Amino acid sequence: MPLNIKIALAGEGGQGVQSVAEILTEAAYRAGHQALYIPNFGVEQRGGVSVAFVQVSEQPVSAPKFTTGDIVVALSYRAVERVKQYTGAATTLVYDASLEEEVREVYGDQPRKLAVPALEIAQKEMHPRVFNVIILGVLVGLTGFLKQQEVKEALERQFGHKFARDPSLRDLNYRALERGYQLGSRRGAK
Amino acid sequence: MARIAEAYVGEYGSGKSENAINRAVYLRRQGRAVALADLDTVEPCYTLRPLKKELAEQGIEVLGWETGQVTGWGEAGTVLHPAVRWALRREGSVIIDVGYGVAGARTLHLLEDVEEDPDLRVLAVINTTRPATATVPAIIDHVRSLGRVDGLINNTHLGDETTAALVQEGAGIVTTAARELGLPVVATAVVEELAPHLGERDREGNPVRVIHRYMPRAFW
Amino acid sequence: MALAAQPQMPRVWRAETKPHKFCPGCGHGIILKALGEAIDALGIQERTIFGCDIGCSLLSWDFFNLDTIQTHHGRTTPVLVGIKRVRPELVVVSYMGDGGAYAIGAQHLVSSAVRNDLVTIIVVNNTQYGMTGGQMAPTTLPGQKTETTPYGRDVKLTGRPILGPELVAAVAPPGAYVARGSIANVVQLKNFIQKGLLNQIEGRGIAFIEALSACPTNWRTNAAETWRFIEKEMAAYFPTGELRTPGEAKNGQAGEGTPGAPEH
Amino acid sequence: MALAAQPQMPRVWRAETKPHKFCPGCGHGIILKALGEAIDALGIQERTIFGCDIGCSLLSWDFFNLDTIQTHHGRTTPVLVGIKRVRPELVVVSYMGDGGAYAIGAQHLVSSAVRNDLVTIIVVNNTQYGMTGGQMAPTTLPGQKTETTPYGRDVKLTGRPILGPELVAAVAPPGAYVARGSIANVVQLKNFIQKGLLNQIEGRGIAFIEALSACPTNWRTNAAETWRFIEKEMAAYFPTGELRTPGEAKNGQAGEGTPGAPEH
Amino acid sequence: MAAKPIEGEQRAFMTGNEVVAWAALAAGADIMYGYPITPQNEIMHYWTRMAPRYDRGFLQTEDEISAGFTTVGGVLAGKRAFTATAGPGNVLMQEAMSMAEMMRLPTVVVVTQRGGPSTATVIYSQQELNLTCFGGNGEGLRIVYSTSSHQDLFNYTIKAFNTAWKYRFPTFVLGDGYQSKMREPVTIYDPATRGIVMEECRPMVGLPGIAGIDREPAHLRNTYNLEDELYDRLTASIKDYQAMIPEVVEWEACAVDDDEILVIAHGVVSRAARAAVDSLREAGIKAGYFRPITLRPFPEEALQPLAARAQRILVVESAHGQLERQVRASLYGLETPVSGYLRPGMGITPEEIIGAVQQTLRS
Amino acid sequence: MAAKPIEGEQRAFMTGNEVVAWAALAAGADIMYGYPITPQNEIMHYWTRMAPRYDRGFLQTEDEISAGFTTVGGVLAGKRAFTATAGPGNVLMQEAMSMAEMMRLPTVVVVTQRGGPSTATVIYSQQELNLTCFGGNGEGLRIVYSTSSHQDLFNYTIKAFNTAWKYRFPTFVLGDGYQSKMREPVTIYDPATRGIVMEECRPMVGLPGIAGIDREPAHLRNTYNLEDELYDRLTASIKDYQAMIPEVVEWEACAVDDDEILVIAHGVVSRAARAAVDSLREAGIKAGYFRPITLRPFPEEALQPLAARAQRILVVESAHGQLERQVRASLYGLETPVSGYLRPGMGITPEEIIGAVQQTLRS
Amino acid sequence: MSVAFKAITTENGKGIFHLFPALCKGCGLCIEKCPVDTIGWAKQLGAFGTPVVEPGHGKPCIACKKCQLVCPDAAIWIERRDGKGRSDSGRQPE
Amino acid sequence: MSVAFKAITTENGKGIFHLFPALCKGCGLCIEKCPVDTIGWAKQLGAFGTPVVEPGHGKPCIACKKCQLVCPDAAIWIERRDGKGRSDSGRQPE
Ligand SMILES: Cc1ncc(C[n+]2csc(CCOP(=O)(O)OP(=O)(O)O)c2C)c(N)n1
Ligand SMILES: Cc1ncc(C[n+]2csc(CCOP(=O)(O)OP(=O)(O)O)c2C)c(N)n1
Ligand code: SF4
Ligand code: SF4
Ligand code: SF4
Ligand code: SF4
Ligand code: SF4
Ligand code: SF4
Ligand SMILES: [Mg+2]
Ligand SMILES: [Mg+2]
Repeated sequence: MPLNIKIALAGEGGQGVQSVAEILTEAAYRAGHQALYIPNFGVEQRGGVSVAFVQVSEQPVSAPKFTTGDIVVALSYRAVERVKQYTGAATTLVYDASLEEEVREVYGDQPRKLAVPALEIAQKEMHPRVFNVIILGVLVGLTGFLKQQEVKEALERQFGHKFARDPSLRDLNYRALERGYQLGSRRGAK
Repeated sequence: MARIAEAYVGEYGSGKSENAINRAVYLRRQGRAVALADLDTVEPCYTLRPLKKELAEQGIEVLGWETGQVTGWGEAGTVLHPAVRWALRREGSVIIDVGYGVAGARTLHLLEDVEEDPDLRVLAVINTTRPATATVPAIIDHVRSLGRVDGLINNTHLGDETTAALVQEGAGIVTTAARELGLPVVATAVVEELAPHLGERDREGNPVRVIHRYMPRAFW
Repeated sequence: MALAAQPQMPRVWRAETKPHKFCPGCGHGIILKALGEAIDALGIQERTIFGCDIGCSLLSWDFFNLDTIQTHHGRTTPVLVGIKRVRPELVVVSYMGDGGAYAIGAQHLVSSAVRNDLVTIIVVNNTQYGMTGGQMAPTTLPGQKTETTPYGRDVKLTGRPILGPELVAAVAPPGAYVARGSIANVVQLKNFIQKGLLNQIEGRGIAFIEALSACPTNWRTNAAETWRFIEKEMAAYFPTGELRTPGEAKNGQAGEGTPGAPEH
Repeated sequence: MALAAQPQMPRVWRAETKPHKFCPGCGHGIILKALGEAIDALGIQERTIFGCDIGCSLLSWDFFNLDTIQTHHGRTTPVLVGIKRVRPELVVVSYMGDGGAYAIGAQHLVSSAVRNDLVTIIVVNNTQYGMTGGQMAPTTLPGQKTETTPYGRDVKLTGRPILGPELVAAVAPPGAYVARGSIANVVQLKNFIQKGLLNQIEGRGIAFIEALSACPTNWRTNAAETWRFIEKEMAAYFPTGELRTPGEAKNGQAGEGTPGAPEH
Repeated sequence: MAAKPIEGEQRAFMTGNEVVAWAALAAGADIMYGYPITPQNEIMHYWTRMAPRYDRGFLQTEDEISAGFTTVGGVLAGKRAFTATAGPGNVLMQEAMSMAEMMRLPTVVVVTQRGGPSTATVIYSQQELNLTCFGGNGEGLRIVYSTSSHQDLFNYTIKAFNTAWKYRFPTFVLGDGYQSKMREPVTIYDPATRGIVMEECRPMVGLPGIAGIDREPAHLRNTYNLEDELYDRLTASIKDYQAMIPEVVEWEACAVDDDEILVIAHGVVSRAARAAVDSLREAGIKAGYFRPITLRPFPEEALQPLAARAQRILVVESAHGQLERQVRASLYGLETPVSGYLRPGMGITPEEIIGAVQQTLRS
Repeated sequence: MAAKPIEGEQRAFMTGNEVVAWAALAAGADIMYGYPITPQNEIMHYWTRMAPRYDRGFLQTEDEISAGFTTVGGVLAGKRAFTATAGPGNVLMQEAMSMAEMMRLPTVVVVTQRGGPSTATVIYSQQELNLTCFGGNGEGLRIVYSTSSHQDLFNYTIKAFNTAWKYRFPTFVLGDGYQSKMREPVTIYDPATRGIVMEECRPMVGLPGIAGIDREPAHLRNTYNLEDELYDRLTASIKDYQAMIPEVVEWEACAVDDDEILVIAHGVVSRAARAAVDSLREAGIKAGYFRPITLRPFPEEALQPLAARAQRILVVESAHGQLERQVRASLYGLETPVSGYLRPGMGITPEEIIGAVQQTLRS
Repeated sequence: MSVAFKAITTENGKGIFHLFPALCKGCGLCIEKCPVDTIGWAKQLGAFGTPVVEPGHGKPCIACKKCQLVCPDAAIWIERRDGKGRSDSGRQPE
Repeated sequence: MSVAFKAITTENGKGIFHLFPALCKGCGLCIEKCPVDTIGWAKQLGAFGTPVVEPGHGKPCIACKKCQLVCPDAAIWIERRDGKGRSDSGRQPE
């Protein structure tokens, strides 16, 4: 089947949802795919849930937004509720493991789910800042259309100037990406 | 022939212009030299201007701009033609169409010599079908608000729907008001079609002036 | 006809369009004479753009031998600011009535003053809306009758006459030139306008000149009353003189530091 | 839960919509707390109408237990003036940002000041356009970087920070109340707002209060930098205090005669 | 309140602008907000003279933006408020009217069309049809009455207040400079004597009781966060608009039983069209006449069968095809050839229309 | 002048707003005037970052009225000036654009549509079609390009300057919030490398020589005294506009040889329409696709034969019938049934269009 | 210059009073401003059918040029009889 | 009142520090304004996933209420341990 994947990501303003979407799409574009990314932006962004729509395909992408995603990512309590409208029977729901309870409440027994302990890993093993890079890794692993190297290059383009100032950051980000990749590809391999 | 100098004042839409034009034409037909001055400073381009050519052809000197002459009548243009200011200094008779406005007859103040001119008469045109001048007290209030007024003209009409009875009824109201104001009713104005029904004088004994309608043409 | 006497019109006046179309005794003619003489004195005819508003100022659309643009009611300053930003070598003159300046165009006046735009603005204060037949303006005097204040301007309901130059002086930065002149003092008025043009030419900042003017037509005044209204009634509310001249420091205005947002 | 501790929100705050939608550390919350306390203190909840603009002020559209109308960018004052003219018993509060007040709505501000409209206007000065992501405002400090002044505000091209209260004070008639407060002095700010409401209630005239506020989101500041920016950088340009209190005479303003046009 | 401005009925002779001022008084309008502009000025001049006598309000604003938004404030406060404007003023009025359209506010605006675009002329045109029907960034959820005579101006100014307050869409009375300045007889009346009950004006803010204690606060907004929220809001309004159409739509037709050519015109031009059709009939030419009175909603259901029956349609207007575009869109599906006699900013006489009809029949 | 912003061609991945800023730079735009509004903000943000490097100007004005009139000033002075706006800002922009329409000024405005009416949403819609095509008190003598992709945004922003300066009608690039905010690949280029010659910008004021001595002064006005003067002025402009149409009008069509149902959409929705038509064809349903690129002038001559051949027409738009009304008016005389899939302010996906087509064929 | 205006020239006191009847609108502003009240209405009519002005109605002209200064229509030019009048700015006779 | 907020209550120095985690957005404005620097970040997360604040990081609280005053979210209520804290305006506990 030709590649045609739709991903919706949602989280609180500071969780880096839009960065993940941007890095993912740009990497896909550079890898030769058709790619389109659009953030949702409302008036009440202040305090609102931030949503990103990513589409990667072999064909030119037709509409900027979609009604049902192949993968839907919820990274906060409110995001769980917010992304329900993009979740269909065939959708894989990815969420932080800390949200297990809310997910059960809102989605009941949604067949396709992937809980990722990203928050815990970030806080305990790495740094709260790389929470979203772990999620990025999960998506790369889960979808399988990008090579890790391609994503690393995308990270370089995005954060290179910061890595240059503090090389330990590069290592931290690469580790986060790797951890996420493993969490995602384990499931993606199913 | 004695020089005639008359200024027509009154409410917006009372028929000042129509009476002024007819008076000018009447005097012109008597062989007088007549100047008709457009003193409407508030909304001038809808009054005499479109008729200027036609009146000029009758030999009436219309003092006032033609709409096409001043850019800015794009924006209403209250621009006063200098000749209007000096209308009273002209040779021959002068008829002045005083526009409406808060100043009422005070607009006359724009005319040089207005205080000194011995011949000038300021005539208030009253149409009793207009709500603000429909009753005797209303007319009295209105005329007093105008400032200087030397006489009234009963111009009661309803356009195409005017009847002789309506004009006569108006004559009664205007004449009563005039009596209280201590002013003469100079005339009752009536359109030519109805003139035969009134004759020389209205039922109050006021002289009748026959009006030919010029104004509607101002629009088409 | 070598030495026959000719009118002493400013050289920049366009004789072909004279006599102009303003009413007899209208102050616009006097102000435009002062402006013309100032342009002559500075020798800037070749690079001056004249902009006029909607209001009686529009009657000056063919007044000068200057490239002229007649704009919308209250919008002359933005049009000229637009020109000035791309052609800084030009001298732009924004000419308008008190309605255009202080009512519908007040946001442009305030903003050009704040930006210190290099324009010379001349506002003709005739205490009402001349062109539309004499309605209330922000400058109408208390108790003055106009078509929309038929019983006299009621200060309680509609406020008191706006002080335009004072307004501009309150927000314009150093470098601004702000003055109020009057057709009752033409020499001073011309001087103010000339200084205002110079302020622009020398790149110091905005120049704003209000000119007390006459509208005998809507005031219904004869010559003697016209002068009295300007010199007595109007002068009581609108003091003439220079409010801001470049170089002078401004109260409550901090120094020229550039703190900016904190850097990280 | 009889005596459990509850937040000391002003009574007029609508608890159901709290936490409100403003960013962490946003000054709007502090100003609306001061406003709420002033309304509580005056006991006018039943007759107060709150109007908010487009800009971050719109996030207060469901903030109070007050009838509230969220209007267009810069248009809150006209809407409330429209209400006040037909329902003078109501107390109307016009709440907006510096962009709404001093840029797109400047003509309304100037005109309401001139008319001495009975409204209480509160302008939140956060030195930029918060809601649209941090562009330059008329209040942006010299050298301050914003999205539309990426290299810092260049005073030469875009002017210096506007002094709003000074502008209003220059044109408002006697009876006006004009002040500038700051979230760095909440007690004073509340006091100014309360006096501003009282000025309207007592029918003396317009009340205009500018409040220096914080926008940590667009300033990209942490708490310490936020306070420093308000208390140091902003305070250097925007002096706090009362500029006009009713009763005080105004310079250059003639007496209350009603000369009007000459009578004959 | 002070005495009634009009007792019973009265036949009167006046200009169109005065008619509007009297109609607003008779309708019980509480306040006029406005900014001077020709050719509507005398509406304001008359209103300012009469309002104090009848305890009505007036506010001259700083521009038409403010005139629009203060009018919005007046109706929010539960008062019958209106404004009047023209040309460039009508352009500026659209910002407030788009807010009224979104929030369903019963504003009333009298438009006296002048030449366009830009300043153009202060005299006359029918060029503000697009602007008045569809101005702003919305979907034209408005009611627009196009008047052709002083009697219309009086009747529809009163009706505009009722339609606005009943259905809660911004309502416009579309006149023109000729009607404003013309003088003709009109019957002015107290609506009550004709059995017209003025719609009650309920306030939207400043309601009785303490908000949040005695009642929910009125929290009114025009801003939405998500596409769906807006869509739901608009869908509800569009549904209301559609439901209102049969009750509000108005038109006039004559000589349409056997007509070979149907002349369509609105506003003051419809008078000339009517006269032309009468003359043509006398001359044995089978002409018919149709005049939409509501331009929004447009009387398409009424027009369709008449248009289908005719062999030709001639749209006559003092604009470059603004009515014609509306006619074509409304009649889509028919094959009757449509042509236009289009004279932007020019008055149109019966003789011209007769000529245009003859020309059309010849072609 | 400083170095060229783009040398040759370059493939890039960016947001639509950045594309517009790059296109304006590449077109040699001299200055942007504007007032912030979502969703066009980043056009300004990018422009302000890049302009100083290439010696271009920027002025943030006090409101959109001023943005429009300063843009008018810029073009009068002979400079390639533009502005960008949306929603309520577009409403306010109309006053200056009506002056440009009257005086034939080559202003360029980029519109990034958001929800309407009023503030509505800052996100997306196609509800500013009426406003952009016919806003103001004039006759819609404007050129409006509706873009559907980043490549379009780049191409038509450049083209807008050329069309404006060549034909001297105000020109608009009509995008939307989705296009503004989404990222997709685009080829940006120096127009010269594609053989595109930028139209010369001649000043209308500030001409060389002393006015009245070396040459006649430029005395420019938009005010006329008489109906006839205005009529003559407009007639000349309308004639120029008509003459320009064949040179300017643009559209796109596919699968229209044997289509039973013709899907018409513009802007970003046309992408979904195109995808839907492809899928429908694969499923054996004979669907065709038509996209007007110029909404003013509307490609009616191109559309008519295609529409006549089809059995059904479905107009798809994120507005309540603004395109549909234009389609109906343009196709008047045909009998092909037209229906609309109208979703004001909502994005539209290919799946929805497929559903709507099937629904239409079923009905 | 392609336009020329005819003057009515009157010598009075210290001044040579040139009045251009094609320009004078008879507004009277100059009459009110003359310090010696020498200006009054002339018999001659100007371009708009209004009387024009002339010196000689009061004390002799002192050539102060006030009248020239306030005339909105540039209808007056005062030359000093001592010949200093040519120093004005503006158009010179040709 | 239909809405109630949970408090985290800490006694410190002269004050009883009530913090409402559903309201605190972790902006830190209060921390900077405390004259005795007693306020600091708590481990607990608030409604928005940010840390909330608590007293006890510096000198003892002097119950000056500065923190309550500047909190944009009304997330702090300071009671004086001497019982004078109930005199605040605003909502009383119910
Ligand atoms: C948008 C708009 N609103 C209103 C008008 C009508 N109008 C034309 S001139 C004018 C007022 C002129 O007054 P002012 O600016 O004081 O100039 P003056 O005529 O007194 O010199 C008005 C209201 C207009 N042309 N455009
Ligand atoms: C007519 C119009 N122009 C522009 C905008 C876009 N806009 C929304 S809010 C805003 C600026 C807000 O700044 P400010 O008024 O200072 O309030 P803040 O958000 O800073 O509190 C702008 C430009 C709009 N909504 N309407
Ligand atoms: S109306 Fe007044 S301002 Fe206008 S030209 Fe006449 S005198 Fe001058
Ligand atoms: S953007 Fe700034 S002003 Fe707006 S809510 Fe956030 S902090 Fe407050
Ligand atoms: S120059 Fe002076 S003295 Fe002579 S006429 Fe003129 S004003 Fe009078
Ligand atoms: S001031 Fe000029 S126009 Fe007026 S009367 Fe004197 S000379 Fe004539
Ligand atoms: S009350 Fe005062 S001392 Fe106590 S925590 Fe708050 S700010 Fe610090
Ligand atoms: S000021 Fe309020 S919201 Fe901010 S950290 Fe302190 S308690 Fe929390
Ligand atoms: Mg004026
Ligand atoms: Mg701000």
